[in-house]
Amino acid sequence: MSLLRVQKINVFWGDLQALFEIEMDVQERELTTIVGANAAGKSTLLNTISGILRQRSGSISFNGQDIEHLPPHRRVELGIIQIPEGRLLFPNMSVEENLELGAYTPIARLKRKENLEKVYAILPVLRDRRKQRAGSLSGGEQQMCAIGRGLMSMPKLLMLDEPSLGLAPLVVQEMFKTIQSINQEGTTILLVEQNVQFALEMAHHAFVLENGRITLRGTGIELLQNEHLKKAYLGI
Amino acid sequence: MIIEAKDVTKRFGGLLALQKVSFRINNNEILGLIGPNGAGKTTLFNTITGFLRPEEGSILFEGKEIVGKRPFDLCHLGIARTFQLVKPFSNMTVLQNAIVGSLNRTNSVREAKERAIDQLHFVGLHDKRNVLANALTINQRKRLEIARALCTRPKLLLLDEVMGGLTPSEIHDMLNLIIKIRELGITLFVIEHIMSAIMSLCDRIIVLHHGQNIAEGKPSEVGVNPKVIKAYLGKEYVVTQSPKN
Amino acid sequence: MLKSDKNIIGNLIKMVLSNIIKKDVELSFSIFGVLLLSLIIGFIQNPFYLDIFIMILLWGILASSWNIAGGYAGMFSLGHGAFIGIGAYTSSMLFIHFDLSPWLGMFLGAIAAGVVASVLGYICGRLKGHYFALATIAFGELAHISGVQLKELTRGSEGLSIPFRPGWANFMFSDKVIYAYIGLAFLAGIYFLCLLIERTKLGYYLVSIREDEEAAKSLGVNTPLVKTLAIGLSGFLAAVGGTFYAQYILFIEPDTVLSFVNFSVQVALITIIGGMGRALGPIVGSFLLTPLSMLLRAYLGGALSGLHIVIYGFLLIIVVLFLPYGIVNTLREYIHNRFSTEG
Amino acid sequence: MLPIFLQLIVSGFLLGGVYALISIGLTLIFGVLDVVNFAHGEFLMLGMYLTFWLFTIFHMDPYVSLFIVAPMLFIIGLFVGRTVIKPIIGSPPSVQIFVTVGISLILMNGALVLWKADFRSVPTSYGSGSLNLGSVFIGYPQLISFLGALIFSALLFPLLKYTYLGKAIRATAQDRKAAMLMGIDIQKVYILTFGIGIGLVGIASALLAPIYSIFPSVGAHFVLVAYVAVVLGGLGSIPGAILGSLIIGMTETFSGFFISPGWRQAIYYAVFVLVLIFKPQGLIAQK
Repeated sequence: MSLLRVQKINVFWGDLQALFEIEMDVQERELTTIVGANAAGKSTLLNTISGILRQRSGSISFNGQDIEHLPPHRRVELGIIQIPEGRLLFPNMSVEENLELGAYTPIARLKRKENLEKVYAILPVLRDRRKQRAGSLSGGEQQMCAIGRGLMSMPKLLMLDEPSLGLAPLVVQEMFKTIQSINQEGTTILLVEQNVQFALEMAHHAFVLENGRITLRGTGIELLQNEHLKKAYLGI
Repeated sequence: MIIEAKDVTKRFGGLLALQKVSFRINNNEILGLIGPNGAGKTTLFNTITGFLRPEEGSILFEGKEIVGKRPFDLCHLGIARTFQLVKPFSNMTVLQNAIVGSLNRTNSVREAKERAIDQLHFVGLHDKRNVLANALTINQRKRLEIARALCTRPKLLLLDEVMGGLTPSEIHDMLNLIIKIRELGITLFVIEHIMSAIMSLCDRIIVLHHGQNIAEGKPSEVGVNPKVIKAYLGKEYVVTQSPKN
Repeated sequence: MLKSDKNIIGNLIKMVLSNIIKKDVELSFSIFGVLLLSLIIGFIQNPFYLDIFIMILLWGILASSWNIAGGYAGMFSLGHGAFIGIGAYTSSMLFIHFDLSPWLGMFLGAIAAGVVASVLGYICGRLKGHYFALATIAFGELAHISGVQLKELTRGSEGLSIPFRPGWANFMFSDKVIYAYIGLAFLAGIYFLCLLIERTKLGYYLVSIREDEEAAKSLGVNTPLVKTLAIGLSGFLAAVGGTFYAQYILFIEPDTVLSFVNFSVQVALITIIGGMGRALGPIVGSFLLTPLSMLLRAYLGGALSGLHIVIYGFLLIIVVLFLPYGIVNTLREYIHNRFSTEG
Repeated sequence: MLPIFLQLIVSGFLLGGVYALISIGLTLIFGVLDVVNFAHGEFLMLGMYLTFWLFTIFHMDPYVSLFIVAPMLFIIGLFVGRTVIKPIIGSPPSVQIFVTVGISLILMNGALVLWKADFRSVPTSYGSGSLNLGSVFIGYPQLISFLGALIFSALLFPLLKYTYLGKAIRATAQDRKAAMLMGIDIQKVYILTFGIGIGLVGIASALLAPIYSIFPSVGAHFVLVAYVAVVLGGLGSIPGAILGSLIIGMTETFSGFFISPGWRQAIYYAVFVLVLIFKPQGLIAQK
């Protein structure tokens, strides 16, 4: 069954409509990806699911429960975790403090110690850096820290917004491997990515967002072979 | 050639936002500027228009060095711009917004008003002239930005994503508007994300990636440039897709 | 011949008047308003009401001066007491020590305040929002301390009494009505100056800076220069009001004219409640608030002194939260909407 | 000369310690809510009056009443935070300035209406006593207020560092969106932070009551000092606020001695304007 169901969402920035009648399902245990050019509305969609932006109409349900009126922190408690674009670490806190803040919700607090060890096992670089100020990490390490912080929240749905942004190609590959293995461990993932090739290869299902509308949907492989996709990106 | 930039470098703390960017724009040309998020496009606009001062490099406008000049000085010289996130004077009417631009070339409000009305006709906002700017739709706001900039009588106009957030038919109209602006003899430098639009519009395109100018040329050339495809779609896309083309 | 001449003149006046009314409602109403107010002055017999009327005009002048920087250009000064004080002290000290006519003293004080304000505006002009307000508070306090400490000049917190030697040359009068007419003349002068500003390049530039400084810069507005001009003019006019205050009350001390709460905050408050960025705003604000405070003070006496400011405080919060554009702008908008929907 | 120097340093230090308590609250509120609280000093005034009345009516020692005054101001802070401050978070500076100035006018003149302009004082038995260390004199109330300030600001650090509330406060200050994504209810954090900031002022007010006269506009002086300190240290920085306060304390005693007592405030206002102009991010910029 679908873990997340978005139905006929319309979102506005002031007077400007950013999302039009978005319909989307994310299946449990799958890796779903949303691709699309800059300013297509991908981040807006994730922020709406997180509750940071409010839809003007439409509904969102998670695990069968309507969540569109819950404030962001209640959604986090339900397990909807977003790793935002630009990572948004707490720059003046140590890596470990950042990770601990990931375990802010009551349930995550109980398993904080245990999860911290798990995160360090998956992302050993964080253990080496745990006393370091998050702001002083390299871009790749910051992204790992953000992923680790997300895992500390014990996500049922982990949403990643442009995790490859500003990273060197080798780091990008490593990071995608990490994301894939998190998914294989059983966490449902919703990935927003500009790096279309990687994202589609990994994805079970994918959506293409253009100008606030979903224009294509299908399995990752199907979309990878779609000529329209290239046109959407390069206008050729 | 109206403007020529050489080795423009801009740092923010440790981050190199622009690395030795060089380019030139010919008279009455439409030059496109594209690149993925965070490539430094708006930073480049800000350095050309005097909002940021580059650490290194020179920018010649009609043969004169303009690095170090302030935005309003540059506006007097004939460089105007729009902003990616539009900046209307919200509590002024559309006409008053445009008058502020016209006053760049005159001290008389009456004269300024005449020019403002002409430019509002030109962009199709004349009907809205007595409405407060904060009551406009996004499409109208983008047009107001353009009208206001045209009121200053620019020789070079920099457009920062004037098509972002518009519907396809609005984009079509906007493309026509930009072509009409060029017919007035104005040179245009355009940042745009909507590829199909920019490809059909521009005479030439330059591509920024991580603050570097990675490609330059006709739209048809840039579109098939492996470096550009890689910058946009990721490394392996080229490998698997390009043999088919 | 004579008759037809009269007719011609009469017709001319009619033509001009009808033209004004047709073309420029705001200006004709304003002229009408000034005439009406000058008529009203003649009818006020009760000295207490006359006093209220004069204070309304005074606060109208002071608030209008604040409006030029704070209202049009969005430079929220909380140190205008300093400019008012420079005006009041300059003219008074020159009169006391050098027997210089306060009319001339007023002019010199205004120049001094204008220069000081311009310098302040130039160096603090790039501070935004809170920081600009904080800098002007500190500047106002500096002025207050100087007023207290420079005892040889200002007699410190004892205050300065201005010897009462009535006469036009000395800008003091036994008959309060004259103060009322002079106050009205000053207020009308500032008001028409503001109307003029609104209709000329300067006004457009000031408002554009308030609305979006970056956009203004990109459209050729020399923002540092325009901001310096705005606060300079604002300080100049505030000092004129300061002299008027000194000549009317004949006593000044740092805790009044140089004070934060009494002057710096109140001039801002009157303008905000009346409506910022409109020539009429501060005047409407003063007509509402000044009588309120004076009547409260008169009827409650010293028993509840400060109550009027408590009420000001509540009004300020309510207006800022619910009528952020002030009374005049809200009414204008309402009238505009009604007219445009019906016609 | 040396003993005088020593005396001035010690006095400046003690004074700075108390200013620090006021400044910390101010900078905390700014750092988290991004609101400059122009009414901060009036809460101090309110606390001082509370201390005064507890002393006058119940003969309660100011250092005992601290444990009543501080929680009461915390609650007042929560109330004001919820009703007036919350709606202006994220509003333009003009709105924030004039709403908090409005609160300040109401409190200051409300006190004037209720309690008159008379100078009140809390005459404790130890009020004029002092500790003599060689040639250096330290007044008991000054010493106690300094120690009190030290203890309570020292308590604040572990609170912010180790408790979940403290972490939520710091997280919200550093990145609001990220804080929301961690599951932090930032609206609650805003109100609690405002309460804590005002509660700190409550502590300061009880500590200051034995030293200073109490009158309706007493807050204006202290809050301006606090602003100077906070801007010196960089708006939003707690260590900065403490350091700034100590600098201001020293400046005040030294300029009071070497220039004239009347001009000593002028010195730090001048410093303030200069810092605002040339280093608006503060001398020690870090959140």
